[in-house]
Amino acid sequence: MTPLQTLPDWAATAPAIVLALTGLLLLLIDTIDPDTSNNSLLAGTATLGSLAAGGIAAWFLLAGTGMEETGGAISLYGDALVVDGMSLFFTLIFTSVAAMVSVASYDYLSDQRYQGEFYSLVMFAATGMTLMAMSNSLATVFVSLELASLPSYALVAFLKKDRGSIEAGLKYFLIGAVSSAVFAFGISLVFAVTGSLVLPDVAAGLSDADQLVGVLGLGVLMIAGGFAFKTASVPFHFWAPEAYEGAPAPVSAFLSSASKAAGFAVAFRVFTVAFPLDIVASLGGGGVDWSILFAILAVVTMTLGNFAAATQENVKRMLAYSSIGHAGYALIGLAAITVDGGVANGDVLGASMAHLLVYGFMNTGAFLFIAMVEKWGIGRTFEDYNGLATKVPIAATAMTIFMFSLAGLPPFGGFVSKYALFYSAIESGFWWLAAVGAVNSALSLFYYSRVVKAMWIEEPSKPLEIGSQPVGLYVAVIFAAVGTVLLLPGFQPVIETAQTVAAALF
Amino acid sequence: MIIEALIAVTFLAALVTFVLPDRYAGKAAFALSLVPVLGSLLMWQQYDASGNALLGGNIAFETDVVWLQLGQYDLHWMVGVDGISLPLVVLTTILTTLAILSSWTPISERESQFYGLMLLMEANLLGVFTALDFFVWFVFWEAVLVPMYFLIGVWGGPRRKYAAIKFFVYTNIASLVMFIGFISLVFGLGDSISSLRLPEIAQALQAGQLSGFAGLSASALASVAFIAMFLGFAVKVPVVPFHTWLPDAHVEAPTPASVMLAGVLLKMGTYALLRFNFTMLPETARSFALPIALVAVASVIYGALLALAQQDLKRIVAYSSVSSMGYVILGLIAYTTYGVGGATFQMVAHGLISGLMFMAVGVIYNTTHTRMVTDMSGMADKMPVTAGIFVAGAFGYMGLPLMAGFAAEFFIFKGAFESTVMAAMPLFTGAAMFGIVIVAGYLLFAMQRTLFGPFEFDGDYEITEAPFHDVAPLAVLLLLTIVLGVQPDIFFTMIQEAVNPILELGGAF
Amino acid sequence: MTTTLQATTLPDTISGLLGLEGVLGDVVGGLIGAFIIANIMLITTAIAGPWAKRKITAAFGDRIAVNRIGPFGLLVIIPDAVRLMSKELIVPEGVDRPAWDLAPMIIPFSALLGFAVIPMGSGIQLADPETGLAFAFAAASIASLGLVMSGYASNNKFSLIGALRAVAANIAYEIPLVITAASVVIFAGSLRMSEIVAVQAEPLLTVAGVSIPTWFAFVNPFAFALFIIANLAEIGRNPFDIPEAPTEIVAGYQTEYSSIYFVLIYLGEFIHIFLGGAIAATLFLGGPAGPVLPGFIWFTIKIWAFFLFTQWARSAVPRLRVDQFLEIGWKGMLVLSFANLVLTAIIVGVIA
Amino acid sequence: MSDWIAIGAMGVVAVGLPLVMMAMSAMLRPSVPEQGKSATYESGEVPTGTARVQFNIQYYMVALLFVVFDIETVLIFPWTVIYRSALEQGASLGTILTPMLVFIGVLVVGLVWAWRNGAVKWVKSPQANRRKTERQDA
Amino acid sequence: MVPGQYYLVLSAAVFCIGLFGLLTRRNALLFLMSVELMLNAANINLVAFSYYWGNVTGQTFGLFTMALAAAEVAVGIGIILVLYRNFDGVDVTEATTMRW
Repeated sequence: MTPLQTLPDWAATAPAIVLALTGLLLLLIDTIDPDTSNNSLLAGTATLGSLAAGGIAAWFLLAGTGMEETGGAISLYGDALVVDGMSLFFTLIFTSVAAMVSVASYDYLSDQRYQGEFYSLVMFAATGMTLMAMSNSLATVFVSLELASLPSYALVAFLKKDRGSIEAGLKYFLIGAVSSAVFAFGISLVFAVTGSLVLPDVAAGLSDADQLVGVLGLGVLMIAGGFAFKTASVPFHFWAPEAYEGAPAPVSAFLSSASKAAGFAVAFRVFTVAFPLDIVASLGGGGVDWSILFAILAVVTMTLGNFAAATQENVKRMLAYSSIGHAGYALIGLAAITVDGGVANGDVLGASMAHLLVYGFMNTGAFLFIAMVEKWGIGRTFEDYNGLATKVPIAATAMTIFMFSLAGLPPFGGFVSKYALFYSAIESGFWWLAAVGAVNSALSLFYYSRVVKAMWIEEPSKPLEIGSQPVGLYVAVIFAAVGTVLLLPGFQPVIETAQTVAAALF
Repeated sequence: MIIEALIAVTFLAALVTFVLPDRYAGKAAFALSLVPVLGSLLMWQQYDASGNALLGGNIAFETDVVWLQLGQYDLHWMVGVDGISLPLVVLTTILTTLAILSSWTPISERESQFYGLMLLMEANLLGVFTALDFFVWFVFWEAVLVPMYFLIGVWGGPRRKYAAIKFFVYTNIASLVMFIGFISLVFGLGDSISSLRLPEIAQALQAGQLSGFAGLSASALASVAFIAMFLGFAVKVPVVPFHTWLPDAHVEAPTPASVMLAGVLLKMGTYALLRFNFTMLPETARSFALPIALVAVASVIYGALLALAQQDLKRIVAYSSVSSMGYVILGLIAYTTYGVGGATFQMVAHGLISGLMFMAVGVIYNTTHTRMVTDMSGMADKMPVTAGIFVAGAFGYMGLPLMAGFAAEFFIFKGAFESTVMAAMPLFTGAAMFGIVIVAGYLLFAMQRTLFGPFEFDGDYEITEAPFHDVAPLAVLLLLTIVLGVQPDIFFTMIQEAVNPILELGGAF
Repeated sequence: MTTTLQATTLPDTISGLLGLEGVLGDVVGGLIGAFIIANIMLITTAIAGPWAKRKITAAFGDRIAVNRIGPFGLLVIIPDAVRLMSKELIVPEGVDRPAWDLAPMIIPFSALLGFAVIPMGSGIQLADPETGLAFAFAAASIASLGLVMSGYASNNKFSLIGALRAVAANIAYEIPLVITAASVVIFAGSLRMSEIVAVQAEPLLTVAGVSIPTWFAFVNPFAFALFIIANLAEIGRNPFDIPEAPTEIVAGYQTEYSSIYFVLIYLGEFIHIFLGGAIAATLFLGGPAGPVLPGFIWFTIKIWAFFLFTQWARSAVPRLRVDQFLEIGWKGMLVLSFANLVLTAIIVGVIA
Repeated sequence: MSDWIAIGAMGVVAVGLPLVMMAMSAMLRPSVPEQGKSATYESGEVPTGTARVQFNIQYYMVALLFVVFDIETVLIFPWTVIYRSALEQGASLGTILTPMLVFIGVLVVGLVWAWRNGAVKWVKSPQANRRKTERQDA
Repeated sequence: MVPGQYYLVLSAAVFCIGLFGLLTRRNALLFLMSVELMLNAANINLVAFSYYWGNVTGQTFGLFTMALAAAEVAVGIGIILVLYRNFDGVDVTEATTMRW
């Protein structure tokens, strides 16, 4: 690991820096000539920037930056940020999603104004997510969470002539604002009890929190609420269908994949580092056993998401609900942590992370396909998708791959990641969680296959007019599809990395 | 590495075909599918294994690398063939090629997609028959469903949506049940295994490593797992009473898909029964001999009776498949060399013959656009070659000596009579033999009504002899049937070699 | 480090005189001190508003203004006060009542509150919190709220436009103002008003035996200029008096006010001018420091100098157009103030 | 603590004085209600419609810009306060100055972007433009 | 007992007022104000306990919270503006083109 050790410590945040600089660069490009927008230049810059950031993250990950073999996590700025395997792993998710979204937006935005702003907002949101994954203090958690959220609000409401987009943006913003207020209040309560915001110090301060265990519990609950919002889990999930349905589809893709993953990244770190289960559960007054909370949330979230998805007629909305369901699966990672879990804790957390990576590909791809459909102006319901495969077989194949992978059918990445997740849950002794998850997966096949059925089997109810063949969207969708497929044979390095880096948290 | 190469080449061929323009797709797919045929023949030629792959035998073309290390059980990429799987691999490649050839006429829309899916299915089928790790096997097992779902759903008949969904839902639920059964077995084995490789699991089970799980004793667990897996596979086979998806799927499916469905997909079920239930849990299998034999005989008789009642040629052939699969089950439960070996041989034989029958029905349908027995008669006048092959195939089905069907059924009956799993076996065998009579009944009935007699046809289509590329696959299949009938040892020797270790388990002799 | 230099605050002195201690002493001392300071400002304003303004404007126009009552007409203040207070209060139709009534209170409130932290010399400083400077700016900014309330509540289109302009002006120049002040804080290293003043007491250089103190106006004249300009805009005087702009929009936000309400708004604006002068004096002119005379006198001289400056500007400089006004704020002042801040930081860093 | 008590006292006085003046005025002033008086003054014209009209979007833009920039000053102030003493205590110029330069640099990029995109450009209404051209034509 | 409890009660009260406001008001701007109240409740806690624990962590974070609250308002106002243009009002319950 020679080259890395010669770099200064702050260089470990290079992915975030690159993303932020890309965002600024986009603003500058837009500044030079605000009246015209060179779409390919903007999209290209954004894509290259996120790819560069992703490349750096991958390089660091391979080189073992911040992992045990090179001397452990790199802590920066008074422990406010920490670069370790987990943060790099999540950075990889964010950047790959951001790259796909950037490429896809090239076509989606071709007749929109304010393109430079769009891309730079995406980049800034990605920066915020990257920082979220690195946050080691409740302060940076909150700040980076807002940095990720604020551009997202604007992105959702980006189509300012479209009532759906505005409504989505409004609802997303309102609930986001409330939840961030709740989150901040939770942080303040935790600070009141422990006197620190840095996660390990919070854990250290918990020991004498017996007196105020009620306040602490409330604080933890509120912090969990903040994460529930970011990850679109029950009880702060109800913005998700609106926001995802109304938002421009690339933004939906971005939010439902990257933003969700970011929420999980920070939730994983906060709950495992700041509120270690063995300490908080043994506090007086019954303690604060958050794993039970998350177990309940996980079950409710996945069940609710799946059942609601099954009743939808609008494909985008169905995907929105399904994304709630997937939040439930990923929550297993926190729910299945036990006091004396040892290795199993890291395994299940890692499996959850790996699932999020796979999810990043398949879900982004699915939403980008919808972006393509929106671009064609075909319609939004299942009926409108009828017979699409006759016109655009390749895109339809990609969508089929996404749908089956999301449902967890075998030949795709989603299957193996769900398997890893449920298996790890069983290994931790939470077989009932795995069982609920498996049943939900089976149920989800129903509504996912409706899309497939509509595209391939149904006759078009009206003549389909496919205008253009958007190159950027095609590239992004096919990239996502290939990624989804290749993650089946290539799952070993992913899960291995994820579980290694997750184990470092305990 | 030849197996990986085979699967990869087939996948690639599927991809290439998928993006080709419709005009070239059929011919390209046919040409491309010859590569796996040659590959599988090469494997057959270089085959050097002995014994059963699961029971410590020497595995041919074996690859075993760690794929996924996850918790206690590693997942391996383990493939290889033994005497049971190689014939099925060869069957798959040959039948796919012929099915592709036979689709040139009936498939006229979205051709590149159709042929792409056919090749994709072939690749997955090869995976199913060669995988020796449960996980890999399961991946391929499920993956087969997807192309089949589309083949039925897109290119099928009027009720294709219903049929496709029914097929998909039935088989998927079955897979889930089977999966649960198998996984509970794995958990029952606890620490005695470190991976999901089938040989390892089978050998651990033979070594009596099974312990209780989830409040069940070891034997109870074995029974539960056996039942779950049996139910799961039984849907795929299918046996009565889980057969209801089959006629729907067959009737609605386009001819080539029917060929693949009857010829290969059904064999997945029996193959899995042999590999999992009867190899891994022989004791349990024996203890369930009575119900299994009952089910087998019920399938034989009931399937045949249903076939007798049909007016639709395709439905007749479809129900006859249920009947034929009953023989396979009977042979498996017999637990004798000839029984199990004959069952395996029947898988191949039935694959060829049912493929032949479906193709023949398809050729007739291509010309007449109807499959109803009542709609036509005297077709032999107009289509002598097709009719001839049809008749020959039907006789093969009925068990005419010197044809593969005869050999297979002969082996099964011989094995079943010899069986010692229970006293009443000869009785069941006798009952099953009665099925042959019914088969002869409905096939002769159907042929007599459609092929012979004065020519009559209600449609406004001109009836002429089918084109060469339609008849050629029929001829090839007929030829293969005869070859296997005359010289069953081509496969039967290696099958026996692979089967015998199973029979030695638990002191069958 | 400078606690020794810090004079005791006015309430402490008063409570000391009264012999009160603890919270009671703080409260009583604070109230009395506040009353004294408020009255000082009222008197100052009373002189400035009805009298000085007229005289100065007249002088610029070569006219004679009030000269009938008292010396130089100085006693005109009293009849003016009575006249204004006893006028009928006309409430126009459709006003938004609570807001309309509250606005005249908020404007003087904001300005008076700002004086709570200003060191006026001779121990006249009501409070000296650590965050004094920030507080002064914060208190001064409350006035915008009053302006927008008055403008919006009046149900008059001119008022509304005036209020919007007032807010736009305030916010456009608030940032340059604060950023420029920040560059002073870099020198002073504290937000405490007394410390800022104390730092300026140190000698900068000695010319012919006269020691020139480190008033930041000398140290950083660029910042001083920026600050004064921004300050002019903040308090809405020429050339930045677009919120009132009598020739365009009658009298802006105060169009509909009469009687005592008008007095209060007018009063508030004048106190605001003096507050601006006081902040400028504290930050850049050494606060109450000066040779020979006592601090309070120097302080009074400085804020009056600023007042005179505004009156000069009123007569001498034409009013900007609203678009020019905002462009100067956002494109000129803001950039310059950031440049000033960065340069100051670099220079201080390099020197230190 | 006493500082804030004093400031509170100032607040009380600053509210009290206007109230006292209002009370005095209320005792002195007459009230002669008359319809003409209560009309709002619009340079002698009869007022039409409400005054709560939609106004130039530019005011919002400027306000939004302000919210962002003003808050940045909150973050700049702590830095200015400690800047000098930190330098005196031996912190290197790079660690104490660079972050703020980056911060201000980001702000400036934002400002320049807003500038170029017309956030601070006073948009003339179409009516005003028309009048201007008419005047030129005449 | 912990003197900080008074602050906790105060901040909880402010928080609840904010919560009440946002549950009962349908005007988007009032909603924003309510959220501001909730954030300020957090600030009360942070500053009070920063004093109690004798470190400046809480105060510093309070500054950040304020900055973020302002940024949130900036974005929120922008969204409310376009809401007004598209739905002719700032009633948050008006916008219902999508069903819940």
